[in-house]
Amino acid sequence: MEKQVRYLDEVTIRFAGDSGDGMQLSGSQFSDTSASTGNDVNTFPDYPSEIRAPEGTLYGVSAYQVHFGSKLVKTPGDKIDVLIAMNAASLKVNLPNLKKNGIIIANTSGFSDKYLKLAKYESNPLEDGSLKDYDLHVIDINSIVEKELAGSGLTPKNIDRTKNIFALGIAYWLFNMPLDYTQKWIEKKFSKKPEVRDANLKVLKLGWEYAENSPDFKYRYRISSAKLEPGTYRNITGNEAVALGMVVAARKAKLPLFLGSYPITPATEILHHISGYKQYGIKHLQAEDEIAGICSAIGAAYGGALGLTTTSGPGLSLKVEAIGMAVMLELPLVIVDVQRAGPSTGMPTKTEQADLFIALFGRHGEAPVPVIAAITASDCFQMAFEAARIALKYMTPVILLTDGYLGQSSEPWRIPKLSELPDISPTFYTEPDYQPYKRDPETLARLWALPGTKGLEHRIGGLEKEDITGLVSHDPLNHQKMVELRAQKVERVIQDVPDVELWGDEDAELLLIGWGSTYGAIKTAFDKLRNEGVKLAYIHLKYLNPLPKNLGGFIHKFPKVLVPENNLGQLKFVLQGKYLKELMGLHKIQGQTFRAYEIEAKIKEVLNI
Amino acid sequence: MEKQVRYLDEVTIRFAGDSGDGMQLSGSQFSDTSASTGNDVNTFPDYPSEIRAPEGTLYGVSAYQVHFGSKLVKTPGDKIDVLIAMNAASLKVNLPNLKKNGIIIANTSGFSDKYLKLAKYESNPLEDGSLKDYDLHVIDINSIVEKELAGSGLTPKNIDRTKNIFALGIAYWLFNMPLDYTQKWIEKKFSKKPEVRDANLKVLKLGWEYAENSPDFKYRYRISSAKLEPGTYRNITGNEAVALGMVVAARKAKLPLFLGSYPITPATEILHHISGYKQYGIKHLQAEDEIAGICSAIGAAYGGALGLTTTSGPGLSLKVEAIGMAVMLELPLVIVDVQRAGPSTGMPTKTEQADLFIALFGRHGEAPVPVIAAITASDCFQMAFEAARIALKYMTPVILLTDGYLGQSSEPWRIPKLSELPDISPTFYTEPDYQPYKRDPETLARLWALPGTKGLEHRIGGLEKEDITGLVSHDPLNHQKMVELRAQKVERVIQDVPDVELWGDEDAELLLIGWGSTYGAIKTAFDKLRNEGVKLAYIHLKYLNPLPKNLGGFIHKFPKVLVPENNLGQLKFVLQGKYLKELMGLHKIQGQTFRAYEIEAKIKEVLNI
Amino acid sequence: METLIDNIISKSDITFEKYTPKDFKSGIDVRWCAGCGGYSILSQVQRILPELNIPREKFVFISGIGCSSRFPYYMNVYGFHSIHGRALAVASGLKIARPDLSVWIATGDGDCMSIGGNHFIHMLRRNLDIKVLMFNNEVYSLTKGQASPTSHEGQITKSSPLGVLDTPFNPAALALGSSASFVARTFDRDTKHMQLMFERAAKHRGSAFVEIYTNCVIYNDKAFDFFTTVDTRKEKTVLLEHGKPLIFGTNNDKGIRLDGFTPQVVSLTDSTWSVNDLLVHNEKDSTLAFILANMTYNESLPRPMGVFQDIERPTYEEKVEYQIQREIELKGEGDIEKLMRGFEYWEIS
Amino acid sequence: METLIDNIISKSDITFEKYTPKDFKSGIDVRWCAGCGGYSILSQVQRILPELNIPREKFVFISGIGCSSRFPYYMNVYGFHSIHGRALAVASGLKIARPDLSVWIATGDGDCMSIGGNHFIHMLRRNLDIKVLMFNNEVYSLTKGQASPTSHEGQITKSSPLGVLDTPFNPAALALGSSASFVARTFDRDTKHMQLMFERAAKHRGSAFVEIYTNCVIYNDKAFDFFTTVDTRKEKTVLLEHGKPLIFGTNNDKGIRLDGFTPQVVSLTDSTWSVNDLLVHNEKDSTLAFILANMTYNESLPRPMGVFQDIERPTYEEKVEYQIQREIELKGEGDIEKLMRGFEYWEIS
Ligand SMILES: Cc1ncc(C[n+]2csc(CCOP(=O)(O)OP(=O)(O)O)c2C)c(N)n1
Ligand SMILES: Cc1ncc(C[n+]2csc(CCOP(=O)(O)OP(=O)(O)O)c2C)c(N)n1
Ligand code: SF4
Ligand code: SF4
Ligand SMILES: [Mg+2]
Ligand SMILES: [Mg+2]
Repeated sequence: MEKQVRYLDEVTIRFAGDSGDGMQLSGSQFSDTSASTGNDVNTFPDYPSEIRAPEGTLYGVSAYQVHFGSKLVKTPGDKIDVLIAMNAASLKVNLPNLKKNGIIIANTSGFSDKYLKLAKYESNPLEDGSLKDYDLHVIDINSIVEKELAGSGLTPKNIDRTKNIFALGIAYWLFNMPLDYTQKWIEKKFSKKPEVRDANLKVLKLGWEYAENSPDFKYRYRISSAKLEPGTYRNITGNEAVALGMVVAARKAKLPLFLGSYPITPATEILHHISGYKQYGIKHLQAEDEIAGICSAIGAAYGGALGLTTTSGPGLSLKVEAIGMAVMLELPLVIVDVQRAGPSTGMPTKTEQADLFIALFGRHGEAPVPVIAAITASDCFQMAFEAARIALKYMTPVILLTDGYLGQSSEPWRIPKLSELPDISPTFYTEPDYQPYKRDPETLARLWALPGTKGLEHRIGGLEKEDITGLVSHDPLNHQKMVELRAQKVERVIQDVPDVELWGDEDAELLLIGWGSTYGAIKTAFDKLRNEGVKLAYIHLKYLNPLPKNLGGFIHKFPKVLVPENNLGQLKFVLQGKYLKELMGLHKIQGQTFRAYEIEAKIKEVLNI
Repeated sequence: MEKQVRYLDEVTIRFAGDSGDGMQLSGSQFSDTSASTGNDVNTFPDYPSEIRAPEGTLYGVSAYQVHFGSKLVKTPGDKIDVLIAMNAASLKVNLPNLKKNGIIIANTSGFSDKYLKLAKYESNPLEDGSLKDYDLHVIDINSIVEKELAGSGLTPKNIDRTKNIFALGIAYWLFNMPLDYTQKWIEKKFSKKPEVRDANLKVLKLGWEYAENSPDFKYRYRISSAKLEPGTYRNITGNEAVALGMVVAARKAKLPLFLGSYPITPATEILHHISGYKQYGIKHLQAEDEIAGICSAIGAAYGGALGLTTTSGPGLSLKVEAIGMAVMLELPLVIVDVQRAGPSTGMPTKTEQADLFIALFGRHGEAPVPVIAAITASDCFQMAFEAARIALKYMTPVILLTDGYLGQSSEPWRIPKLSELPDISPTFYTEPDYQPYKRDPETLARLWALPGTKGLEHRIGGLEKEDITGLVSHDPLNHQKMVELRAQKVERVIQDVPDVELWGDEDAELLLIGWGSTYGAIKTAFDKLRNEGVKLAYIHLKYLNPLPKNLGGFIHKFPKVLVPENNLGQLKFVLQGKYLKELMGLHKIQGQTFRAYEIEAKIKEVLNI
Repeated sequence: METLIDNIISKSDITFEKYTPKDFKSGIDVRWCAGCGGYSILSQVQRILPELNIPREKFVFISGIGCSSRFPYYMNVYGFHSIHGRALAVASGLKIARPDLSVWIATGDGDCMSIGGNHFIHMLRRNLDIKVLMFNNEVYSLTKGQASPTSHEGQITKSSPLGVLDTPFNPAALALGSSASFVARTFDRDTKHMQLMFERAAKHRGSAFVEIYTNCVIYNDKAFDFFTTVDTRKEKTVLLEHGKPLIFGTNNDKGIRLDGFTPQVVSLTDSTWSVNDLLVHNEKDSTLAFILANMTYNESLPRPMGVFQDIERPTYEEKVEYQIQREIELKGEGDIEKLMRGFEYWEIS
Repeated sequence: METLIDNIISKSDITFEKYTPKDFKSGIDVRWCAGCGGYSILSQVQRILPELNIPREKFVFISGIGCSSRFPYYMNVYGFHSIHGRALAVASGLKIARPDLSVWIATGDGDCMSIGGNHFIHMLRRNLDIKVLMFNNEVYSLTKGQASPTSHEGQITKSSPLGVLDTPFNPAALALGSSASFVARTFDRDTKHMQLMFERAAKHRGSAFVEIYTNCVIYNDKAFDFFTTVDTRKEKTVLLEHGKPLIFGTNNDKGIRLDGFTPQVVSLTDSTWSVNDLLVHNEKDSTLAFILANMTYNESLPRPMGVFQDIERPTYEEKVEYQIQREIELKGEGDIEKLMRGFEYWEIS
């Protein structure tokens, strides 16, 4: 049967089902395959905070969204083009976000009376005509795989578990994608369970063939490759990118890497990755709590390792005292905060940007530290590297802010060559005239000598230090001097902060300023409106302390400035305090990053268009 | 022998000696006596952070300064009129601050070769004429008391320990003060050691008589009573005032008081006081750490007690996570931070105001809390009471900032009658229609029901709450609503924030804005300059979040605004962020509060006079 | 010194209702995975509480963070889901302020002994009358499978893909080293034994620590099967019963004998040893409790289940009340206006 | 994977100098009170270190906050005066990163067991090769005299003006409950015994916990006089020596005998008991160590001094190194560029 091929620029597909339905797997396989065929891809997993929420319930729906295209895609997609719904609850939860005329692929056995009831449907939407505005494909996946795998030796439970692979096969067919990436993955993953491996390989193809042969599927879609910079690519999540960024930073610093960490959602994957890197000589301690996590990293840094501690909000709150100690000790340390929705335990699996205040101001006494933020999943690599570079160059703890969205979303990443990256190795002092608080005149970094160095025995600690000698001092003027020196040192980091780039129109009425993970949504809205002829200017910040030198000029240049943030206006307040101009805010605090259309709507409101 | 009497308005006397010399005792006795004769008094103890620093050393000097007068005195005094120097080191350290022609009373045995060497004197200043510009009285106190107490049964060590009482006797003579306050104190203190009691009583009189009979003392001084508001007075330190303020707040709230605390300088005295109040039914837990300190207070608050936790900077850093929990739980809680010089361990016995940022911004997520500050030792009583009142009325944790200077300085306090103070008792919900997150429409405080109330069993916790029901909710819009509600609730506290009073001249060029403990120095400088005809305006803040309604108007009204703080400009930054006007700062970070002359000098510089 | 809460604390109108387990169900959907050991623990707690003759409104369940710490949501009593590791600290303040309440903790091996370790050892030494139910699944479950302080050496978890390196805590030994007055152990599969342990804990006056081996079907499935299934249980566990010899085995044919301080398994059928040679359990003996606790990770010995130790010491909150009473007897009930006046005061008119 | 610190870690040019105690004095004025027990501890440490055949630059002393925690300033080695309670956490990271260093802790009863309690129990179970010298003066001194977790019930301090209510920790028992491999006790007055204990701790491979009863002349003076003065010592302490019976008394006329698990004092002169009946110390026996630790607050028994337990277990940092080596053997030394490429990558040109 001849199928018609349609060409598209970009598509958003969402795999949705029960927590146990393997949607995360289908989604990430689809995203990897799509990226490996040259699309730009942006993804986001979305799952309940319960480990296995009760089957079929509305709050137990787990989903994975993939946005891919031939142009650069910067968000996981606002609205869904294709929804794979493995059960009634997943349809109900996701339908409001499906585009009109969007494709639904529904698994009938997930729409039995039991599931309809759990999803609080009065009648079966697959049958009652309520989906007539969509391109609905109803498939009894369970029967198909059961029939195919009868006699395969698999338990019924294991057979049931292949449903997601079937759905994946259909999706590959729909978008004309090769199976081999997933085939390779199945072979590796189940190498020790040949019957499971074979069943999955079979079902994958079966899904593909089902679509190919079913008259119900009339169209196939083709998305041409995106114009990505030449290079070697892979898909990467923000959390893995942080892990790799630190590994590479340690290599380029010629230092061993040490991670001291305590598990916490959504930062734990960084620990997961790094704990597997023993082959690379990397050490870690899963500490008894966050305080021990950071203190052990400080101890390791004292010994000459690149010290790293990773956490999310509640853990950052616990590390506050030790960060202050690192400020006084002037030892290099990288603190990664994968922000989540707070306050307190809040919504642990949801994203937010509300830790900017604590990162900037959350220590007793005068204890400034450089704060930087990553803007996309792959940017997490660069910013982790950057955090390490600043920490080592200025002998200071550095806070890197990412968030639950960045940590878990993924996109293709051009893998840099090690040789492309700068040498960031520090100099250890070894001369006998060592003075622990003598400073490099340019960076104000203090001199660093390691235990084990003969003749340089010295003592440091959390009490105020005498200038140069580092002896304990309670001298009033010395204290003032040291407080100011520490502040100046952090201000000096400005030497390493690139000027911000202004995107868009110098003569626009409105300047947008974003920071961190909102980049995708703001940029998408910005590009769209400018394509439509709206004049706009846009700056996206990665350096939050110190702020870029040329930022103030831009803020004063534009009549209106809008600062969209996933918080109640923290950056806005800081910019006002510094640049003394009234700014506008857009504050979404819903555990989700912005949708591009939300930004667009606000811009239109502000500009009255 | 006839002595001449001179009349003075105010005097600053400083008792200085070794850590073991009992200077804190002499000073506080002198201050109590002086206050009880009707002077206004302001004092400050100043001692090394070592428990007993080595004898005779410069860093081992311990001192207690008393500023008293017939007018209101608001600081412990900029410059010293009378210096009691028990040894060479104490003379050396304090001489730079002695007024020209000031009185020195020096104990010769503290100027032996050994002590001179320890104090790094080349020659004996008592003999080499270098003190000719001062009114020097050299007394061999050791010989005198040894002679007098020979045969008293006291050990030589104990005899030596009466030196400070001898010096106190001289001081009483000098200022025409009665001995009976100290006599009573000695009798009580040493009631179980009659020989020590008698020796001290004897030596006290001996000092007095020595001065009376010595031709060396030609003048006596008389300071008339200050014009204090009628009432019952006592001397009080800021730390004791906080303790009493909380006891009284609990009484007026009709709640039991519970303190969960961990010792830390300079806040520990609050714990010391409260731990002795068992007779008043007050409970406390000296917890294993600061985290348990605050968590136990939250637990007690959950049970219906007035929960209190007290600490200083490093401890506040540790409490950050639990404060966020209290924000989410919306339980009343008072957190007292007696600020000290930071960052990290810093200078534990020295004062600073650099915890404003962490108090305002130091929690992950959006977790606003009301923040208030006391301005004098006795004001600590009122502000502790106020913290409790706000906490109970708005169901919120409240941070009260005092500092090492306020905590340890003392001044006369007009003791309020219990009946003068408002009833601040909360209402516990008991009706069966209880909903934990239903709110009072006026304050937005949630309804409070206590465990033990039949039929109102419910659950609260750190996860985001559903509006009204308090059930766990991950709903995006609910989260936004709750974040905003919590913020609005704290903003509503503005209903309870009195408008600031503008002191001075409406048409001044310069407005001074202070907060917390700098009141004494700023007010003294302000009064002095206005007396000299300089036009000035002045606002002193006690409410830091929310800020008083009418503050913005004043800030914009005056051409220049100067914000003196014992930090690098934290309040200044906050005011700029909120009121969008460039302010000037004066930043003293020396472990000491301002001297009035430092403020004066800065004002003159700003006004070019 | 009447306070607003006095009539809540000691109300005269308490009528001890006859409760059923259903009365202790909150009606909120239990959101644990199907097969989670938590369900069984929840049921047994709900079965035991009605028996305790305590008004329902006097119960408070406090927890930290973890799968196990969701427990309070499922109980129709006062519940407080605090932050990670701090349940015992919160509970300590509550119990001191409100000795009238029956305070229980639901916690996990990570919550209680990793981040919460300090509060754990300090509460035990203070002996506050608080019941600690520690769901030990030897893993961090809520965060999706990392090593916990009870994970065994070599255990593969997401945070130890190459195997755990730490020596695990022996929870009973740690509790004993912290001077705990009551230490017991049970497991999710044995409903009757759980009930017994919870009842014993409830009746003990003082801190009661109950370790419950709890299966996590997702991140550490079957970790305890080698001694908790119906098949393995008889051979691989031994029940501790006060005053009784330690006998175990499918046919009650084995026992534990002490060789010096070293427990050893002896056969009761080969006529070398008889029941009279066996170790007799004594809940009052701390040393014995420590020996039994140390059998824990010794694979050649059966795993002891039951009450290791149950001794009496005054509770902390009793001592607080006593100190207050003694002060009041000595000095009279405090007059706050006098306290405000302090050592010396004066009038200005 | 050469790093910049490799040649610092393992330098070939190490010449073991002959040190004297003076080489370990930093020259900074010691700022403890005259008569503080700290002085004697400091001297003994300075006496022992030269004997250990470790280059001076390899020593690191880490402390928290407290009078005791000022210790590192007085030592001419690498020193790190961290924050209150966190010395062991800092040390753990340092030791894992730098196993070549000899890492020592100076801490107090409050620093180590109150705020630092969690790090204490976790470091002991992990068995990092770190030496912990805990100055136990049963009070918080630096903050001017509050109760500590080793203060005894009823003790009057500034924060317990009416008497401490908490049951004190028994530090040795807590350490044993945390699976410590080396636990010892000594006191400030006995310089020789201190030296011996410090030497034993230094030579033990793994975590070594040494509790040192330390007099605080200001806030808890003479707290230990009842068993540490020359007059009381013989009657009121008993030395633990491996393989030797527990004999004590002015004339070595008393001993400790076990009645079941209960230690009792017996006279060796009234011919009921002889040396052969006495308990013989065995540092390898955890149960015995626990029994001896539990003699601590029993006033009818002498206070045991010496090594309670000294057993061998692999250290944590060794296991880390081993895991790295094993991985490298198995998979080859990691290629970072390969790691970056991950499971699947592709070229775009
Ligand atoms: C301060 C803080 N750190 C870390 C976390 C993340 N966290 C939540 S539960 C948990 C571990 C739970 O393990 P356990 O107590 O054994 O409970 P289980 O889920 O196994 O029942 C962790 C690390 C947190 N919520 N807060
Ligand atoms: C986070 C923090 N909490 C509290 C303190 C205050 N503090 C300093 S030392 C100390 C107790 C010291 O007791 P201990 O460890 O026994 O030492 P000692 O002075 O008795 O030798 C306390 C509570 C602090 N510095 N930091
Ligand atoms: S993940 Fe494990 S512990 Fe958590 S609910 Fe599921 S089975 Fe229970
Ligand atoms: S206060 Fe006590 S512990 Fe501190 S230095 Fe003085 S004697 Fe030593
Ligand atoms: Mg667990
Ligand atoms: Mg101590």
